[in-house]
Amino acid sequence: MKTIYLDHSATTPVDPEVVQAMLPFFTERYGNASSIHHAGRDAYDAMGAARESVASLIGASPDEIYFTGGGTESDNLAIQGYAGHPVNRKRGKHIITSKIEHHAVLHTCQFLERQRGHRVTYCGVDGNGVIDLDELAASIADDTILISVMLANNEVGTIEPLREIRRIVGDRPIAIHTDAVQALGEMDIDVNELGVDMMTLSAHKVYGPKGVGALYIRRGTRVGPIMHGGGHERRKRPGTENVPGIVGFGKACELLARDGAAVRERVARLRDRLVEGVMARVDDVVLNGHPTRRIPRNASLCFRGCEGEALLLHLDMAGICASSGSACTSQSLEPSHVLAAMGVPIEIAHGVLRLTLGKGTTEEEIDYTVDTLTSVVDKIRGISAALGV
Amino acid sequence: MKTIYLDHSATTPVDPEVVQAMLPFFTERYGNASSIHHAGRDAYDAMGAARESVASLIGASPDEIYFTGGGTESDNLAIQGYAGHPVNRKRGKHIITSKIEHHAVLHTCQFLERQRGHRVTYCGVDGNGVIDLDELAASIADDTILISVMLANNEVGTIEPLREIRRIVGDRPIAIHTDAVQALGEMDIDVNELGVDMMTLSAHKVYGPKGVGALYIRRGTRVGPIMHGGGHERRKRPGTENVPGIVGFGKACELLARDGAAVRERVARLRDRLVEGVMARVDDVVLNGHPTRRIPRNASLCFRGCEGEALLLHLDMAGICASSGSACTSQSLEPSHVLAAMGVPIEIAHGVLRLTLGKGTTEEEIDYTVDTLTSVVDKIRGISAALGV
Amino acid sequence: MAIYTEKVMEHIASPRNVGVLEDADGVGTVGNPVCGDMMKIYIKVNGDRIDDIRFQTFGCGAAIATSSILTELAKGKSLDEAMAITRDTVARELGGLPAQKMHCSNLAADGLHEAIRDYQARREGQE
Amino acid sequence: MAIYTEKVMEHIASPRNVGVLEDADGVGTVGNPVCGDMMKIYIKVNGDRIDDIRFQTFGCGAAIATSSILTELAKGKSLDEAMAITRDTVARELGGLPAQKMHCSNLAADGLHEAIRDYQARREGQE
Ligand SMILES: Cc1ncc(COP(=O)(O)O)c(C=O)c1O
Ligand SMILES: Cc1ncc(COP(=O)(O)O)c(C=O)c1O
Repeated sequence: MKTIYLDHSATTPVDPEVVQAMLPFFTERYGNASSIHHAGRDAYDAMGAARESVASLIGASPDEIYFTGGGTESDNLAIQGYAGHPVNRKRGKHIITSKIEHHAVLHTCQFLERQRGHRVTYCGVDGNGVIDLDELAASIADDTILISVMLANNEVGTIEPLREIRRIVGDRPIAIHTDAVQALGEMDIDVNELGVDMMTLSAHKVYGPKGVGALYIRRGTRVGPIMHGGGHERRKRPGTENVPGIVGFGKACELLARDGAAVRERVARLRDRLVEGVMARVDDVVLNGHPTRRIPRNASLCFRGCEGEALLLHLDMAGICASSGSACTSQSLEPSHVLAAMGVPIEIAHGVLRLTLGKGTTEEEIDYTVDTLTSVVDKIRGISAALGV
Repeated sequence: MKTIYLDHSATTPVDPEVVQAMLPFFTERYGNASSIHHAGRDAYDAMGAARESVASLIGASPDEIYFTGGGTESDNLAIQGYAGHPVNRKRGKHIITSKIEHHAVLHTCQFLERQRGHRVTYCGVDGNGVIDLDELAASIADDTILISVMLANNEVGTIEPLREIRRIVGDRPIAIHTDAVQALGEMDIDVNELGVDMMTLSAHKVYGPKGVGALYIRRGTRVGPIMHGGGHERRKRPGTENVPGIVGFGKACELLARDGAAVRERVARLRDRLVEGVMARVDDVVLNGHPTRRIPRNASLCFRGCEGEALLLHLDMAGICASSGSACTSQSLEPSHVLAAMGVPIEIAHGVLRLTLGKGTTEEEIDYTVDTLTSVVDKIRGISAALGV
Repeated sequence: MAIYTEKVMEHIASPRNVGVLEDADGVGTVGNPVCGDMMKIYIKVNGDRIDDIRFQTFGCGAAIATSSILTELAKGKSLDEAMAITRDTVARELGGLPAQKMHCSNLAADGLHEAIRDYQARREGQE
Repeated sequence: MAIYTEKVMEHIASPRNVGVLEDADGVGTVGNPVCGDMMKIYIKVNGDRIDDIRFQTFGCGAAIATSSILTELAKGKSLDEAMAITRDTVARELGGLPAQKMHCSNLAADGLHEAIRDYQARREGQE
């Protein structure tokens, strides 16, 4: 059976151009970027070029880009590394975030609360998943040192008002971190326009390789390492650099700069076709997240009377890869913390299906998906019919 | 100019068979291993197979293998994760290690001393780089919770007596961690025979990809995560798994199981030819590390009257990649902490050159290297001649 | 990730005995929609035997598969034999279930026991 | 890693004016072997000019390259001009040096100044 991959927010196929860019660094240009000899210098230079292409995509300068092992590590480095820096610890122990962050942010904040004596405010969101700016403004205290709010949500796709957060913070000495893992490639991003001090990126969500990420750290922002070892990445992230991965991330960013806008437009059109198709043919469906301020690839839908996992297993049997919530919570049974924060009733939240499109998605795939989904929902509702949910 | 790569302890070329094994996971089998659909299950299964081949190489069971972003992260996870676990913190705050550990271990221990209230004993070594077991035994205290001693040293190649450390510890509730990054592939390793509770591995030192490592954690050993996020790697290491990298690491271990012993024998013979060749033609050279209990690939030599970096730059001009000390300290000017601990006089220690062979090394390369080194040492000694060092 | 056995997937794809028995002798309802798993088991009893059985389930794959296989296991059994079917029996028949599903979604045996108790209560009411 | 400019590498490969001036008018010795960088500068002075210059260096690439280029810079210069050559001059001439080498291995200008002072001291001794 042909695979129809509609789970691009979980991960993306690596672009063949990216693979081509990476390949020489496995077997020919394999030097350790810390080595002084020509093989090492070659690796170091390739990494520098990648750093430039990542930086230029988000309006940063290359020396503000720190490569890591992925989005999760970048979130941890930003939050643990900033809050744990001796100078910042002395300045204060209050952190503000939102209730709909990725677990990499939420669990890191909870860890700081439990084991490092920090105080964390988790701001609520409205029914569209947009952070409550009044609550955020009101929660700023004298000892607030850090605000971490994601740029786009991974489950419902809502884009958060980072620029307004910067306006609220003004020039208080509070760092703003944003997890832009789901936003990269889905919107134009400029760290200066957004006014953020740190930004988390991950390669595998933008047709780059898994296991590579970056943290943008604005010059002058005090962030200590969370791991210790060699002096790599200007003493912020030790360990032999994943040169092929970093080169691949650089290439992926180059492709986004080249093709990103066109892809976005196409994907948004297909996403709208999908949502409208489903809405037209299936009753009792709602679209989660903001109706317009959302990333192009995301369609998050709740089907009353269906359970999300059952939906996605049936879609899977028809070759369609989808998700209910985020991949990393698929092992848990809790319904989505994001939908809960948005006020979606829990019995509705159980029926969530996330379809996330990509640059390879076709109109035929979308039409097939609408057809399949229509009959799958019918079938599942048939099994649960008389339960009246 | 042809490259003669004699820096395999810094990193290795990825084996073409490993690249072949990885390739499908970039563009075709690209699922997120946490996804429930078939693409996710496929990735998950591939990761499981890799986990088995890593485990079986060191006599562990697959559920004791935790994949990480590299050797440095594994060292941090072992030491921070064990010492920081609430139960272990309550049990004690004393850690024993050696003076010749990799910076990933040393700097992590120093961090725990500085910021987490731990007490660390750094045991000395003898002139061959072998840890002082009497000092280690004498330093065990009531609140000792962890001993971390590397299996093979990255600079001088000496193999450490882990089995004896286990004997000394007996059944006291002290965990033993060993950094086996340089030992893997260079000797037979069995976690049960060695009696260790944690073991650090890194793929890129054994013809696998950069940016992938593993930590063996014996069942029942209390290790908490050092990063927070999703429930990946049985809640010890969050973040979307680097599936191609992990598959590559698995393949690399498979190749070691198949060819390792034969490669070792060949490499040891070539290494001996190199050392004997240099000794026969150059005066005032010493071999650092244990004369026999050393990993096959390592030749660490001190040339009186030469400075290591000058040596390696001249070798580099002749196409030969070597190192002075370890790659990750090449940015620092401190002479090697390893040679210092071994009692090598500092002015001699400045003249260290590390040549580490690999499975692609040929006899011709060795002979060319001996010739080149002979004339390079002559030239450099010519520049410094009258200084009497 | 690794999740369900082939047997489970097969039951999810083609669940047996889905639906309502209009003239059921006993009905068991377990779970609640807030937990995401809800199940209704209908039985028709003839003498001491379960002659027919149907289920309706709102829930994840495990909830559907356990319901489906339970109906297969229970059909034709005596009430005592049916009462001896446990969650473990169901999980074993399916070739195992993921740990996190064992306790939350594996409700079918409870539903059957409820249905049998309902049948017995109705009979006692008649006596 | 990125380390040396091409100019630096070129001087490491072919250092100029290596060796001893047996009849030197001034000799400057700086650094010490424990630091890993040690340097000796020999000058021959004619009138007010540095007529000839040689160096010996034990040290890393930067130490060798800075010594070598310094001898090029100083040759033919008046003593005053030579005294005006600083570590920065040397680093600039080489197209820059890595930060960690600026302070430790960039000793050549110091060595030259020492040699000039030695020459001046000897002359004063003669007067
Ligand atoms: C919003 C967000 N943040 C962080 C992450 C974690 O990134 P990674 O999988 O690279 O660790 C993800 C995806 O998993 C995400 O969607
Ligand atoms: C002994 C030892 N431990 C740890 C490491 C760190 O491993 P990685 O480079 O994979 O972070 C290395 C190599 O750099 C090493 O030689």
